[in-house]
Amino acid sequence: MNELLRRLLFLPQQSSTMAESIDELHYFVIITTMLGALLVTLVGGWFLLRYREGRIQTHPHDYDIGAKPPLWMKVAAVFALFTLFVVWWAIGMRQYLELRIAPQGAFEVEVVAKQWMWKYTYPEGGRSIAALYVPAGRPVKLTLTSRDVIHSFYVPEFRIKQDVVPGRFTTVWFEAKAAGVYEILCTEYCGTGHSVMRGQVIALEPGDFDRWLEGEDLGAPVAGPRYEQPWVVGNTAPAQELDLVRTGERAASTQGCLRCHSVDGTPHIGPTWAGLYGSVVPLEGGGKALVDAAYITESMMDPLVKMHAGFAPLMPSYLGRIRSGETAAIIAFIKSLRNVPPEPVAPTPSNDGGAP
Amino acid sequence: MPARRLADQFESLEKQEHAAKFGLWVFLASEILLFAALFGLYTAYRLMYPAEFARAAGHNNVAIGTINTLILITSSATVALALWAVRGGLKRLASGLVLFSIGCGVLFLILKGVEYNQHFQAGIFPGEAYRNAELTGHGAELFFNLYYLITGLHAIHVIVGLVVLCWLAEGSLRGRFGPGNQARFELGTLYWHLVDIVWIFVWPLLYLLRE
Amino acid sequence: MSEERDYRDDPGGTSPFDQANLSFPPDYLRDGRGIRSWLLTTDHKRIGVMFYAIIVLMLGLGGIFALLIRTELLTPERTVMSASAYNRFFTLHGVVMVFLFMIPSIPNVFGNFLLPIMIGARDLAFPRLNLASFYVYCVGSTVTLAAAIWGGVDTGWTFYVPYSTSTESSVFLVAVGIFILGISSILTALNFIVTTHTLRAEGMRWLDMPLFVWAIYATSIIMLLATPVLGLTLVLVALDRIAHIGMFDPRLGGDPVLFQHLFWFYSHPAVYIMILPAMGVISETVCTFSKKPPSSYWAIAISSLGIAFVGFFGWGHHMFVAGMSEIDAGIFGALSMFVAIFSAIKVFTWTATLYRGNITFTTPMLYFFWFLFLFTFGGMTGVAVATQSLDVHWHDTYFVVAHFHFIMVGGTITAFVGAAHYWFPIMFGRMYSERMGLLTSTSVFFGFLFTFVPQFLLGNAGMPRRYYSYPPRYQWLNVVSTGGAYLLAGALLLTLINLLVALKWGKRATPNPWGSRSFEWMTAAIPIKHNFETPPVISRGPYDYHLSEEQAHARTKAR
Amino acid sequence: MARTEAAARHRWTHYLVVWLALVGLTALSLLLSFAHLGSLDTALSLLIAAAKSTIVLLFFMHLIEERFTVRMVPVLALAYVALLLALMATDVLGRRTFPRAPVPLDEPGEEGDAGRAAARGADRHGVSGRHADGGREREGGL
Repeated sequence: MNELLRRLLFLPQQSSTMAESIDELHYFVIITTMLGALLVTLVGGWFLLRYREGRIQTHPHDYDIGAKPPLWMKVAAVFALFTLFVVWWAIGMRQYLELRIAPQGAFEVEVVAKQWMWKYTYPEGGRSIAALYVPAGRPVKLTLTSRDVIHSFYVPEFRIKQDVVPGRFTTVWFEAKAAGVYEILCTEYCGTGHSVMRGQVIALEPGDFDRWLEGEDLGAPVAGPRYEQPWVVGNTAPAQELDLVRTGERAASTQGCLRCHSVDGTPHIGPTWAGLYGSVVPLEGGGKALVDAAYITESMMDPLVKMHAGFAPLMPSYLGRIRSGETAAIIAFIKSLRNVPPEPVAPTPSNDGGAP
Repeated sequence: MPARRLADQFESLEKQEHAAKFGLWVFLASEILLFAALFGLYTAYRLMYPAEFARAAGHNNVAIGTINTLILITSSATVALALWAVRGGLKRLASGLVLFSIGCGVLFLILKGVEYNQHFQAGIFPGEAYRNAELTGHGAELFFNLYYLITGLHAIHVIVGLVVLCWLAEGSLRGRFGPGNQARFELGTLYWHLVDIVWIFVWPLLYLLRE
Repeated sequence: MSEERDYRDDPGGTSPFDQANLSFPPDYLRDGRGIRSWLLTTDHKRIGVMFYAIIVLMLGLGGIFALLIRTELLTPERTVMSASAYNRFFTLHGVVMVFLFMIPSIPNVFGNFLLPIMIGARDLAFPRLNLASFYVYCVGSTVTLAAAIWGGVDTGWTFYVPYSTSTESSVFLVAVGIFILGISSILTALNFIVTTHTLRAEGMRWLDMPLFVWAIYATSIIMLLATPVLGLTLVLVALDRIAHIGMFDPRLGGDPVLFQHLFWFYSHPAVYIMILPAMGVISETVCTFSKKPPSSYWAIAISSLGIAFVGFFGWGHHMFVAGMSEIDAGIFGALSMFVAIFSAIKVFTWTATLYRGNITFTTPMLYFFWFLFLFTFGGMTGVAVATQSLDVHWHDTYFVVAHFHFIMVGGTITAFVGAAHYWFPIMFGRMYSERMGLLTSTSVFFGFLFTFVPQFLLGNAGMPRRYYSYPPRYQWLNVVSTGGAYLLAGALLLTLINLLVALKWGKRATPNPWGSRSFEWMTAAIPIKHNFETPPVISRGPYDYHLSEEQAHARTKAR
Repeated sequence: MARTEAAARHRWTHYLVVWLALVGLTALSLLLSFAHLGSLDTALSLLIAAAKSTIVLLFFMHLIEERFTVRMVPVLALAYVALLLALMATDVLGRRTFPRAPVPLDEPGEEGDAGRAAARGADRHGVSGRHADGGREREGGL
């Protein structure tokens, strides 16, 4: 029943411990709403037919100017509705408090949002961008703040959402029921890149998660639902051994590179990687540079030194933030794209699309 | 221009005058809500930064604030008396009282200017330009932002009120208002009283609630 | 002088036009010719018609922006425009539809035209203020739209700080424009309130007023008390942009959430500014075409006022996930429910009014029927989104978008178009084509359903609003929605054409074509300049269908 | 007309008395503010302000002689002001999950650890129990 209704209403998977009870209230509320609206419409429609002018001419006694429903009916209707609303409110408020107040002993992660990316800091000082690694089956509490404007942290499959306000620390918590990859969306309008300010919650089995925290490159597949996300290439388990290019692909997605760099030549916030390797690019402030491993490494660690002309200086430095080996893997990945034909990337000086 | 003329849509002058007065009251209600937004911000920020607000309020000149309060109360009283004089047919007294009230209003603005100047001297500017070294902290900055906004908006109302009072003075000097013909005069005085009422609340909030 | 009759002239009329036929003064459309007699008029009917023209223009403009947005959303990535262009268009859509169309729509057009006639007055209490309101509106809309050309605005119509204070677009101009529009709203509201209080015809008690008047009166209260708060808040945003006053700037210790409090203190009641007049239209329609008094006049009248008062209590339900305190969330959640109770009372009363009526099925009635469904469903989903835990999932997704479009489009536009048909005869003295009316009405309804039902599902599936690109799994619902939007736009365009055709070639209308008992129909087919030749004396209620038409006229003594 | 005539019958001393009352209340409020009564300060000074404005409304603006509908107008407006202030204050006072007053932002671009440390601090104090003070100055209250 739950599953049927969930699918009928297009609700996402119920992947957090709270999701199912919230959905139950959802079904209750929506079904009542639809029945109520339908009832009113059907009764109204029936009256429209029954008491239409043509029929009244043949049945003049049906027309009664003074006809009113009895008072008890009105009172009962209002009272019933009031009770219904109070019930909704009571359940909703209880669940809301549960959503807002994290249980003791939750695993804590700090989240910083900025235009247009999510950054996470873990208790031991580990960091990641875009991909939030959490242990499955354990409450996770996020403390969120923003560096610029208001964002909102939303994971549809967990039924949680919390605005991320600059100058404040808001919190949100969830407990993923199982390991998997769940989408993060920004739901508070925050500018040009609002709709690409996405990320993933990557819930790992507790053992895997501990290993990940210790800095071990799992390389292991992460099982979970697959969304067609063109910008995330490898978020589900590949069957074969991961090679360097695959690792780079995965690293590029978890580090958030693909948030700004496309791999198929589409113009975006940063230069596309398609056909980038080995090409000669114009630099901001004049000059040219050959894109090779050295240039890419430099751009990752100190992106503002040799800026590709025509792109905004938005890229953060990855110095100290990227795992050893990931740099090389990402370079290998970029290298593998050298033969993908880039569409003419005319770095538009206007402030549209990717390059504001 | 005759002051008492019946517009087409009204059936009697009395009704027309009642409509005008009621309309002005309704307008004043709208004005009160305009200030409400600023008072709302004041309340919220004061609850966030109680200590800094109290310290910053201490920097305001209580003497000037109090004198200004007395000035406005007095001008309110004289305007009310002017209406009384108009009703009683004492035209010269009425115009004298209105002129006195105008003087009060101008004095109020001058003192306000003096106070602004004192703040500027101390480096207290609105917004990012704030550069006072003693009263640091966001609470103090917000307090003075609100101070400038509230007193600024109030000063705009004082100026509009003064224009209205000038019109009343001119009218009563020319004998346009008289017993039974005081409806428009009364409208002008009502606006001036609003200015007074707002200040009655501004005064404790910005001057008295200090460290 | 012959063109612009001084309104203080003797109403019996000695103007050149009257001399031709002294017993029949010319109707308001013919009383004074030339563009100047329109632009300088103080006649509430002419001002209403001028508002009509400009507001329909705004609806068209907002509609074009809506179509652009929907077209862009056909594909998950770029379709026709860039992200920044998209952001500007959805902002313009919101700003134009809310501030330039929705808020002034029914009050300033139909309220202006009908309120004085309905209460038996010769004009509004302050006719010149009314004209001023029109011009202030024109200035405000010009300034607002100038911003669109001047770099556009990309904040969304909600202007949330700190984005609105940091983005590089002409937020300043729009804020100023909306402030000016607010002045127009306040002037109109003031006029309506005073008119209702002081200009009711002799013998008309409060409970003798048509329900539309109650609705407009209640709307005016909200406009009057809520608008200044928004005006000042936007001034603060504008000041921040030019003088860095930073009232809400977290860098200076400000709190952006307070902006949201002030913003929604206006913008939540503003929802009732938009829907209350629509409810008034519906109340009139349903009584006229059922030839019955409302099953409870008192319930509808009081619930209008109730909505106006309680409507102020619910603003916080826009902020459940904004970082507001849980206590406030509880309070606001509970208070929001009361508005729904009042709305529900209205819905029950309308439905019960149909019971044992004598129903003529015309275009306005069909619009009433659509309204009944759309408003009930939209309103109930409103209660749903005010339920705290559900709102956490729905907040800022397409569910919310669908919900408020059910109220705004399904409610207000439906009623606006319904009113345009219902009062067409009295406004222009012609009849529209009933067949075309029914056809367009049905298309409007289905266009609407196809546009917005998929958006409910999109919201459930988690698609956030204001998304330029979206995950491809949302695509097919977006395509359906876009198709519906085109259907809806086409249907509305056809409606407009139908009415324009009727304006020129329609059958001449009789004074009371619907057989209504409401007071606005007691005048000539097209009312004369001051509505009535002699002030009416009312000795009956507005829905006394037990009286024959002659008796009804006799007890109104209008003419 | 009866009402305005009634008003005209007031003697000028009537206004003098009202003025004296206002001045008296002003002086009282000023003196009380020097007494520093702590939390009572706010309540008392606002109460006095309310009394003063009521006096102005009733006697200078002659609300006392007006009809019921006119009297309701300022009452209604003030009720909504109270609503706005009350619910905004409830929000600020009731915020439980983060510091009541905003923390300063770091300069953009600079990944300062200060903010992060503050985040942790706020988190610890603000959320897990001792939230009421959040480590920021909020003793006293209004």
